[in-house]
Amino acid sequence: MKEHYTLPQDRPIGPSLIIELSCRIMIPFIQLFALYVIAHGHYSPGGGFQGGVLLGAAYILMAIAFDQKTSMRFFPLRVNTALAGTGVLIYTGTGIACALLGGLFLDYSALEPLFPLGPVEWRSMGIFIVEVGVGLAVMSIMVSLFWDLASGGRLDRGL
Amino acid sequence: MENSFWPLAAVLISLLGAVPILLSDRRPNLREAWTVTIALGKFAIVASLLPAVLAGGGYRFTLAEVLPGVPIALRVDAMGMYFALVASFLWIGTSVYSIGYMRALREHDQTRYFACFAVAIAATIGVAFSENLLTLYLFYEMLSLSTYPLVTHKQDAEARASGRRYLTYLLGSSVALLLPAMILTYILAGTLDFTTGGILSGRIDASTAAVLLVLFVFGFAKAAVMPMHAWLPAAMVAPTPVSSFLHGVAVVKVGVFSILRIVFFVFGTDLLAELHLGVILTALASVTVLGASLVALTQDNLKRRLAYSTIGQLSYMILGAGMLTAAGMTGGLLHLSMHAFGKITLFLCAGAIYIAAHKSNISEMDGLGRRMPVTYAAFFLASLSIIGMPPLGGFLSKWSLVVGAIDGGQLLLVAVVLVSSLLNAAYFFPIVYRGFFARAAEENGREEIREAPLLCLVPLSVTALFCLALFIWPSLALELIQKVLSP
Amino acid sequence: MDAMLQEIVAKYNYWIYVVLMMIGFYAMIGKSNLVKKLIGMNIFQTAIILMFISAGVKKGGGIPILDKQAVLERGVEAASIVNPLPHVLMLTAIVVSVSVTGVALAILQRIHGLYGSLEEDEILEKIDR
Amino acid sequence: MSFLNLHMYALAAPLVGAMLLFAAGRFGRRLVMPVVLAALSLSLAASVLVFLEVLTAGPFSYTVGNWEAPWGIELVVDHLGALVNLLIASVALTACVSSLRRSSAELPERRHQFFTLYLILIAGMHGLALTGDAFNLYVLLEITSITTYGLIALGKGRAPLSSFNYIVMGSIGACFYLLGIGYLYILTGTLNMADLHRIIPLLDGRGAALATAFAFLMVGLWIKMAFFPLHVWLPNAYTDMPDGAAVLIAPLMTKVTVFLMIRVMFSIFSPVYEFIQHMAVQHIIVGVASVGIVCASAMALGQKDLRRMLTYIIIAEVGYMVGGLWLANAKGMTGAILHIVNDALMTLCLFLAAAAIAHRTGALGFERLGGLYRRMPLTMAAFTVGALSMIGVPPTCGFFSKWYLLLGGIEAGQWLYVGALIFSSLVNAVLFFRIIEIAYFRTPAEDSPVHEPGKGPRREAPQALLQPLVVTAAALIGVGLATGPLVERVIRFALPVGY
Repeated sequence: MKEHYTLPQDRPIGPSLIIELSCRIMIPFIQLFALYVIAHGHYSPGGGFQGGVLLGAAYILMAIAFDQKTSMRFFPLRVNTALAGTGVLIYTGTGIACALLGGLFLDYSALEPLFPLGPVEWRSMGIFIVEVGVGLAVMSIMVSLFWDLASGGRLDRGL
Repeated sequence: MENSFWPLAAVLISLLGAVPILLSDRRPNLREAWTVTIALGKFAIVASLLPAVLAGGGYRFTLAEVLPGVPIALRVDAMGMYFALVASFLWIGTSVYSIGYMRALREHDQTRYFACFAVAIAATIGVAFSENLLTLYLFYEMLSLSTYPLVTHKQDAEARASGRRYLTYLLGSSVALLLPAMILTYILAGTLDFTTGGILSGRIDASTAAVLLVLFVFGFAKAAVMPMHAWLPAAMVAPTPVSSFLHGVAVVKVGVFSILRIVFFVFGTDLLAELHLGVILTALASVTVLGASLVALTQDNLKRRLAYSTIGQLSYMILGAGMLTAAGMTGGLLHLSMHAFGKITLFLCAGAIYIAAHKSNISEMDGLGRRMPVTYAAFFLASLSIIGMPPLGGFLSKWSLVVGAIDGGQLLLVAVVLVSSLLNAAYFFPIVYRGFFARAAEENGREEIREAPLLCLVPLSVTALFCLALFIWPSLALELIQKVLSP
Repeated sequence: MDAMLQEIVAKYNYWIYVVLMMIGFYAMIGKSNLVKKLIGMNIFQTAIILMFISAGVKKGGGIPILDKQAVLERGVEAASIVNPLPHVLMLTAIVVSVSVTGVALAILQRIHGLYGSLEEDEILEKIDR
Repeated sequence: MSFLNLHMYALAAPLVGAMLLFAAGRFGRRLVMPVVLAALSLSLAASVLVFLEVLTAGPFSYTVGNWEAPWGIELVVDHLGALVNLLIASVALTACVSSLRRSSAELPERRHQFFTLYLILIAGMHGLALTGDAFNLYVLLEITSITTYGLIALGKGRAPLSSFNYIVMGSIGACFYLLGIGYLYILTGTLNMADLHRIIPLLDGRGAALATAFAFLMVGLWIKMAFFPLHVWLPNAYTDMPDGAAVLIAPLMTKVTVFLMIRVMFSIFSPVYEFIQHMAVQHIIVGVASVGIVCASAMALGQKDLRRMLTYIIIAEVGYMVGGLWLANAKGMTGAILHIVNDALMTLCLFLAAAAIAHRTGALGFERLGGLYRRMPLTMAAFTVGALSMIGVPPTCGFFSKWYLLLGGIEAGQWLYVGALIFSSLVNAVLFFRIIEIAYFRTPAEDSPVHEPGKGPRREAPQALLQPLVVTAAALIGVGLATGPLVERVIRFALPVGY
């Protein structure tokens, strides 16, 4: 009943040309689509969460298709951490900025004094800013979750 | 009633006084100067409040309004004044004696000792000046806790066991019995203020009142009514000044004082008389009086014998209150001070004997009286007072008790008082007799025994003389008691 | 009996969630393998998410995206769109459950590193020793 | 700065601080202390102002983003919320001073990560105190729980396993809560508490569904607050976590969850629903609470480790509060709410003392505690004050909440509960005096770091551990003396309408 099998340490499968090539082609499109999802989040389905997960998926795909080191070369850990923090900071920062400018927390129409867009437009714009923050945070967290779990916390070779 | 800061000052002076005592840890002379200064200051403050009380007024001070209708508040009235005067006066003597005692025996941790002592006396005065039951409870607990380090001062296995028993009885009874009793009172009366004539009259039926009264009497385990008495003999492992002051005067008297407060100011004597509840008090007290005296006869350790004697004497006061006659209650209250002066003298003598001869068992004290005549003379005087012989203070209170019992037609109680006085004589006289007349089995080494240091000898002589003086001039005590009973 | 059957058939989706929930609950309580517990937890959460989603469904309801022009002309036809609120809520709930799963997996890794096993009884045995 | 958004600053300050620490990452190790202190001080200042505002102007509600309730997210700042908010802010600031010092000894490498979690946890709790939306409450509850899982897992030894067990139990609790919310949403079509409160009495003929929803909500929260017999996860989790986390989590988490129960009981449902329409339930719950108090106290007697013993006391105290609330009279509820404040402070005091002791002795087994009165007199003095408060000795605050609870118990005629309270006070006395006795009489263990003959007898904990402890001990007495105003001016308004 309780048999454990461990993953072979040296995997017999080498790099596969087909997989690597198709990933090379797919990843930019995934990222582009993710940006689209984020940017359209405030007036169509989509938004920071979905777009962030897609962005993260691009890097996760990279880590699976090549290896974790490669994905970490494109997206260093330090940047990852910083982006995650920055994402949430953008979110709360927007809220606080609204509050400091005399509105309610996250009442984007209060951002009017910053740039004359009109309160309605600012509401739409504010959601966009927040979505960007959310997207950044979600992407970084998803990627770092994958890295961490796939490498057993050592962040070296991955699956 | 005049609002004034002074009642609080009377409590705080020694509570805050503990701080400079702690700070002058490394300079014993300074520390003891503080102790004596605080003692004198405290007595001065308490005495300065006396004229207003005698004039029929008093002072009060509200610290904080903590529960609806129940503030933490202090009030100086006749009864509190009476007790506070006795306690703060005797503290001066005990302070001086403590210094002599601790130095003579080169005790460890003297700073802790003096600091805890200061806190304990603050709590005692707090109990005396409490305006309501909650404040009283607060200081009552503070007293239990601050005396724990004093009881366990020796820090050996015996002290530890005694300390455990001490806290189990005092803290356990106050949490398990006193607190529910207090809450019940609050629910019934809506207030906890001590009011002349009581706060419960008309709000309580006989059976509830009986339960409540029993809860209170046993809840105040400091009064050592049997069977809540076992902590007192155990507490005798403490250094003698602690036993003398705390377990002859402060702690135990706080218990009795609290019960008397309850009887006079929560139930009201009229209510008790109406519901015929005095008999509960007198029954419990009589059993304790006789039982404790009998046990005292069997004790060989001097301090333990004194402890059992204390248990018995405390119940006299409850007995007096339970008679519900003017003379009886006067006797009970009077006994509070008479016994205080007598018992503290006895304990101080026991300490002096221990310093001088390192003896604590009566059987080993043969012939010591000839080496330490002053100590033994004081002992003799004080024991006469406790027994109730004229011309000593104890006679007045016992006389009053007997008169009270006769007034109430309770001849059985007359018998109790008289029989127990005989028993008192039976356990005190052998000590004196052996001291003066018995020949020790081995005389060698006895020559070196001298009287205890002067710092010890003076206080005990003074208190012994006060036993005498109180017989001749009891007017102040009587006047205050008069004010308590008929304001 | 017939009425009960009807009741079951009419609300078949809820019954499925109940079954899913029980499966998840059993795995969380009854299994000794920690990963299985975690999987049970996910099944449990999924069941609840499904329940919420189906609470928002309407017969013939479309996706809740409104055309600005149409709304200005005819107002919102509430009957023609499903309730979007449960979806939004469940989006949040999914994020929560992903986070919990992430933390739990990370902790499982540490447990595996410490004890070399993910069977609860084996781990407890090792701790006692 | 307008007063309008004050409470949001209380919430946002720790959150921004957390993200700063996280983003600054490894180059910001020196940033940790200033950021944490600044964020929490700001949060405390805002909380104090909000509290005063509520006292003078009364409760107010607030919509995030100016979207009107019930569509938008509503925050409600009433007397109870403001009080709990203030409690969280002050406990957090006090605890963080100790945590900062202690964590640099325990987790020198992962300090900024530790404090990221720490600050998010605090922000989440602020959110819980303020939210007026049942679903937001779920999300915030999970935020606090997830960060707690993480903080517990940072501990030594068995901590990851304890944390995992907590995750499983905590998730069951959260799922139950979510399920209850789902029922309510299906029944009413809203998630705003005020709206729910308005609609629920109108739901005729849906009694069974409503009762199921209520039961799920309650059981979910009981699991989270470790209400007996759903408490099994707590002792391990709270014993194994790092000291730096324990001083924050132990005082606050269970208490905040009790507060949430009050929210569910009185802000979503109403006293009429719980106490009049379902009277039998009330008796059962008070009975269970009493049994819980007795059992937890008895189990505490069997422990040989200070922290572990304290965790069982926490479980008993949860029984106090749940029982007090379900007594269904004003006195009992007052006592329970007062006890939220008092118990948080008492637990804080005791855990701070435990952290200070652990800093010197290395462990908290009873055999390690010998001779502490001589070595660490101030620490032990503060510990004694905390212990007295737990036992319920006036004028420490523990006495006064116990007083109200007993009063309520007697008024409601729940004698079992009254007996349980008294029993637990006595057991607490035994528990703490056993420790005090050991610390007073025994000589220090030979191998403990305290035992260094050359270094002189006194070895207090470092100032950073000592000062919060002394402040908390003083606060125990201060809050005790301020009970009157606290009840009259705050808690009286926090009771549901009609009490």
